[in-house]
Amino acid sequence: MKKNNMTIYSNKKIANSIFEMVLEGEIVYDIERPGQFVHIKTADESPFLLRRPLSICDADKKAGRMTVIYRAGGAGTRLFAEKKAGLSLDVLGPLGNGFAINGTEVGKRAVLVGGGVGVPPLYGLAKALTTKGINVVTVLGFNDADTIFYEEKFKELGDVYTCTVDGSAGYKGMVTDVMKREHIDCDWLYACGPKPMLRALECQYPEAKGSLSLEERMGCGIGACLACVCHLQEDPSGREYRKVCSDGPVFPWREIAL
Amino acid sequence: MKKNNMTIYSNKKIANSIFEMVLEGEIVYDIERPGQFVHIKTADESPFLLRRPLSICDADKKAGRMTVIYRAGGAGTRLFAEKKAGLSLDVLGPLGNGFAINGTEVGKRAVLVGGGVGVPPLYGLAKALTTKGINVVTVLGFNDADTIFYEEKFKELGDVYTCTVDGSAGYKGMVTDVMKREHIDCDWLYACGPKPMLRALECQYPEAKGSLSLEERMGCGIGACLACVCHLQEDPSGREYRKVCSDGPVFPWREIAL
Amino acid sequence: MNRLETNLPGLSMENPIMPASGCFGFGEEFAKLYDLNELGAIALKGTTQEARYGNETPRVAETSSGMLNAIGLQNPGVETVINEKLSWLEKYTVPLLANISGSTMEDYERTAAALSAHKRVCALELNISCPNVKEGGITFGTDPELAAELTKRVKTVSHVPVYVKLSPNVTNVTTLAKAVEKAGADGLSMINTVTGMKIDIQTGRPLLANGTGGLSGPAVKPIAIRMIYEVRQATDLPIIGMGGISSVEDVIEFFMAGANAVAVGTANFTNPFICLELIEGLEKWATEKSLSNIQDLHINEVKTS
Amino acid sequence: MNRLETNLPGLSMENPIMPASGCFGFGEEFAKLYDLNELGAIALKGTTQEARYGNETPRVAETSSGMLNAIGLQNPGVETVINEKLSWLEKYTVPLLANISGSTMEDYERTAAALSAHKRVCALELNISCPNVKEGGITFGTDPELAAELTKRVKTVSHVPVYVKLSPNVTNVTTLAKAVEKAGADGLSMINTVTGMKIDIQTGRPLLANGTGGLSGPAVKPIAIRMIYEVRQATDLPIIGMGGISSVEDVIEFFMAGANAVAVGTANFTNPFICLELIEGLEKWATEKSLSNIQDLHINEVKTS
Ligand SMILES: Cc1cc2nc3c(=O)[nH]c(=O)nc-3n(C[C@H](O)[C@H](O)[C@H](O)COP(=O)(O)OP(=O)(O)OC[C@H]3O[C@@H](n4cnc5c(N)ncnc54)[C@H](O)[C@@H]3O)c2cc1C
Ligand SMILES: Cc1cc2nc3c(=O)[nH]c(=O)nc-3n(C[C@H](O)[C@H](O)[C@H](O)COP(=O)(O)OP(=O)(O)OC[C@H]3O[C@@H](n4cnc5c(N)ncnc54)[C@H](O)[C@@H]3O)c2cc1C
Ligand SMILES: Cc1cc2nc3c(=O)[nH]c(=O)nc-3n(C[C@H](O)[C@H](O)[C@H](O)COP(=O)(O)O)c2cc1C
Ligand SMILES: Cc1cc2nc3c(=O)[nH]c(=O)nc-3n(C[C@H](O)[C@H](O)[C@H](O)COP(=O)(O)O)c2cc1C
Ligand code: FES
Ligand code: FES
Repeated sequence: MKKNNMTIYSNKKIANSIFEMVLEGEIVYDIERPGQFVHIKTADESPFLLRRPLSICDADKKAGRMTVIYRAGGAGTRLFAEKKAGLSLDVLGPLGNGFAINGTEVGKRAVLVGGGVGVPPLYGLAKALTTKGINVVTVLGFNDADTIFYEEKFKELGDVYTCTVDGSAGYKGMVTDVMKREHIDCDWLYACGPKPMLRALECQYPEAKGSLSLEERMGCGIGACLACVCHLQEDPSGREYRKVCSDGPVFPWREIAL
Repeated sequence: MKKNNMTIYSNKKIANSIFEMVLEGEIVYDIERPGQFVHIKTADESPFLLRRPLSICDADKKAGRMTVIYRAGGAGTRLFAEKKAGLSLDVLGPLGNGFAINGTEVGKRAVLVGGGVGVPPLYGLAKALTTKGINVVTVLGFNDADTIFYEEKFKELGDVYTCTVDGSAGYKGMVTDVMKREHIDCDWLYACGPKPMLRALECQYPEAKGSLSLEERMGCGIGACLACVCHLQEDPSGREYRKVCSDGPVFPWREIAL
Repeated sequence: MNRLETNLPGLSMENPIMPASGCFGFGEEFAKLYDLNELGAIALKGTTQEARYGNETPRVAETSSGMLNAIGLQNPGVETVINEKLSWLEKYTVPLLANISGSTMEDYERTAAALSAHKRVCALELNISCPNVKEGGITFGTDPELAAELTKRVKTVSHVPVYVKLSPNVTNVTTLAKAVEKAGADGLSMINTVTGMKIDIQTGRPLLANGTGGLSGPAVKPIAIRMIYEVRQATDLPIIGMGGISSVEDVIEFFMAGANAVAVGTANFTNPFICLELIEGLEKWATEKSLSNIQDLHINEVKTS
Repeated sequence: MNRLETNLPGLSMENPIMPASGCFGFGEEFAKLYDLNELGAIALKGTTQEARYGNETPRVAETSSGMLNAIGLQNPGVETVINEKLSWLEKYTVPLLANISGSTMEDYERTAAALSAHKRVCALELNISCPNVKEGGITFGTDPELAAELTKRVKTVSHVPVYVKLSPNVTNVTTLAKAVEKAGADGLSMINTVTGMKIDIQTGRPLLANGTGGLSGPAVKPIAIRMIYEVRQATDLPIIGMGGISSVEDVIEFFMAGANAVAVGTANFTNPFICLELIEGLEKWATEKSLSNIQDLHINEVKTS
């Protein structure tokens, strides 16, 4: 883990409020797995003290570049959206453990389910899985047609089912609806998105192998402040717990109380 | 008085920590006199709430441009120094009353005395006076050779005496020392600089006509908050007072308790 | 339909947004910038019985997302306020909230009686919390019994409703709020500034001539929201909320915390047009949300956390 | 010559800079980033008798130049702290300040006795001010008599010097400081967080699961400076100052206000290397100023304003 001034190689809008930013710098060489994240400072002299956690979407170690995709929703990410190529950002990372894919077997199928800005880390995962020879099917859920991104990119790696809440593109409804309707069952299931989506998936596929990636508001991002803890299903008392930033953000299914 | 997004036409370093910035915008057309000032917001999303007051150094109504000269000393002015041409700044102005020169008579001599970043408003004043046919002599005081600016520009308008505190350029010493040594006496005296300088001048030239420009920490800059008040020499009780931002920043000699 | 119309004791307002006391003088300077009648109300500069010069300068200092001020209640005294400031304000119809301060209870009573008798004054705001006055002032704001007695006495002489402006520099703001409610206050204003200090590291001395000053601006907003929320659980008195407001989102947050109107202070210095912009923005937001009146934001109010 | 060397009761420090309690865990995470022995000391995460999970999430919220936290004193309990955290810390020589909390006086006593007996613990920091614990905690910090009694009882059982960490959420911090001084405190830590709240305007409910939280960061610095300055006029007890420190200038300001050492909390989240950078920057500044020791900053201290 490093703290690095990374140079913005590109930063462009790819959907409504959604931006793709490519960053160059040493942190790229430390990335171990898809699903890890970086913690980015918003600006130099800024009233926003906390860094913003963003998943690493893709990494190209040869070029020394990595991609993050973010929704410019709040004050800090809106500052990111204004930054031009050539400027630099103060980045802490890579953080967290990422998706473990060593259990998966060649020839088997992995289903990747992403909701909104939960989609980005699945792209790196999809690449890692296909490289290993695993069949990848992706289910992408968005609010509406305007916020869809990376659909084509995932299509290069396998079948893609896209749905929107308002039906303005793809299937209408939730990812779990589509998966039921299309009888998508999964040996391995990987997911990232809002908690209700993860909860519905865990309920619908109670036997799934694989893992999910969680979001939580963070302070330090490195495991020291206990801002980001979550309960274990096995221990509702809270005596045992996990930290999303350092134990996660990726956890096995049925470990975390969602 | 307007609140305007002014475009930065140029912004360059002209001495150690000293920058000259040329701004374009409607505010220029409202400028009435040299010695008025503008109140500039440091940045959009910034922990610095207060605007920075800077004197108008020069105004070119034909081109729609005005010049300010500032020392990038604190957090806010350092942000100004980083701004590139083409960007815009949120400017409130013109504010304050400026130098009145209607009393001066053609053929008479006016001595302008500036200390450090008190020099800028005197440049516009020198131009106005020479345009009117008044003889201008300028006495400029700086800390050292590295912080001297606009010496040449003033020379185009009349005689210039430059001094530095450490003697690294021009006369060594204070402006009042030089003036004594060179027997500069003045029908009209105009000054802007640190309070001790103004006090010394007032003491040395107890009969001078003309005016001085004051600095004070400001809140609103428009006369509403009473942050910037000063006492009158005639009324030490404070029942009467003046506001530097709206009654000043320029006052007649011997009006304000320095 | 006027979605922003807000009626509080003494204050029939077109909208719930007013400049905060001390940040707007008596309106003369801002009248050159816009029509004062656009405002919901105006909280006037704190007024005392006698004229006061206040503290020496520097009187303001900048801090992270905030500022310190130690003006020290400079004002021309109640007589001049009535003869010059209020008569000048007669050409406007915007409701006026007269902010009063004093060193003794008698001071407050006399100033309150005089100001509240003026036809343009719709309500009084008792500043019992100004931290920049050495005698009197601060004690009233931190001692529930003194605050209650002062409120009672001012209520007796006042011709208009009385809002008490609470200090955040207390262990328990709810105790104060309940004490002045019981004493007959018609409403609360909160919060005043938080006592703070900045030291000039070049000199090793406090930057403000007065030593300490009052902290205001976005830095204190979480404190204001917490205190308003706490007090809202304990009383139904109308609350004029303030402390760091600079955006429409802030205004909404104050309403959700329990405020019935808001005052904007420091933000007027950053942007002299802020009050107008907030009124416009709030109107737009209420329209988008199909809120028939801004006070409906209180319907969902959570009465216990 | 070590210009930064600082000796306070129990704490023989190479420099006066330490991470603040709760912002650095027990050092394990930061040990991956730098050598903990570079620090002046470490204030450990608040520890209670029994393990605690703390509050539900969200536990942090961002505010202008500040943040709110409501961790709720999550910690593994004193036994585990001793067996796992402190034994892990045995490989370091940096002085440790063990921060303790509790719901009852007995809790504090037992935790204090156990922790202070550990050879790595050089001093205790009594957190009587954590605003995020429902029972006990907050009362101790706002009532001078309770604070004094607690201090006395902990002093009786403790094997090491005791620093009392004061709450800013009080009307008069000096009264508290004097009360614990009289009760035998060896030093003071100040300030803890200021109680605040943020409301999520999408839901109309507090953003933190706990409702309120503690405000920290540069936003509160003027409050910290003011309180340290006030307390410094009233006592000669050593003060560990904290609240919004994020630059060398801030450290100097705290010293000038009256602090003898400083703790850095929130800034570790913005920049995990901040403590090291401050130590380096302070050393450089002291050298430039030819200050033979950083404590000399107190020589010019103004004892009354
Ligand atoms: C491990 C992890 C990976 C993430 N990956 C991505 C990603 O790849 N793309 C993406 O668009 N978003 C991602 N998020 C969510 C992203 O961190 C937030 O949307 C972002 O921090 C919001 O910042 P803001 O300035 O827009 O909002 P503000 O409202 O200004 O944020 C205020 C504070 O709240 C925090 N916050 C607000 N919303 C969230 C949230 N949903 N999760 C965590 N913290 C939040 C911010 O970090 C900040 O501290 C991820 C979150 C986590 C925890
Ligand atoms: C009427 C007037 C005209 C001025 N004209 C010029 C000019 O032409 N060129 C120039 O370089 N400077 C000028 N100054 C001084 C200039 O305003 C300050 O140097 C500047 O505000 C400092 O800001 P900062 O961000 O560097 O410092 P910071 O320390 O970050 O400032 C913090 C706060 O203190 C205020 N402040 C600090 N120093 C001063 C000061 N000396 N006077 C007033 N406020 C101060 C700032 O405005 C801000 O509110 C003028 C001041 C006044 C009142
Ligand atoms: C420069 C200044 C002067 C003030 N004068 C007064 C005053 O005279 N009477 C009063 O009750 N409050 C006074 N206040 C407090 C404000 O009315 C308000 O309560 C406080 O600033 C918080 O709001 P804000 O953060 O929006 O500024 C003053 C505040 C400032 C900044
Ligand atoms: C996330 C977090 C957790 C904290 N936990 C504790 C704690 O356990 N015990 C304690 O005494 N103070 C705790 N504090 C308070 C800090 O030690 C410090 O007093 C306060 O944050 C002010 O300093 P800062 O502005 O540098 O953060 C905590 C602060 C934060 C931000
Ligand atoms: S964010 Fe600090 S422990 Fe996870
Ligand atoms: S700065 Fe507000 S009155 Fe002058």
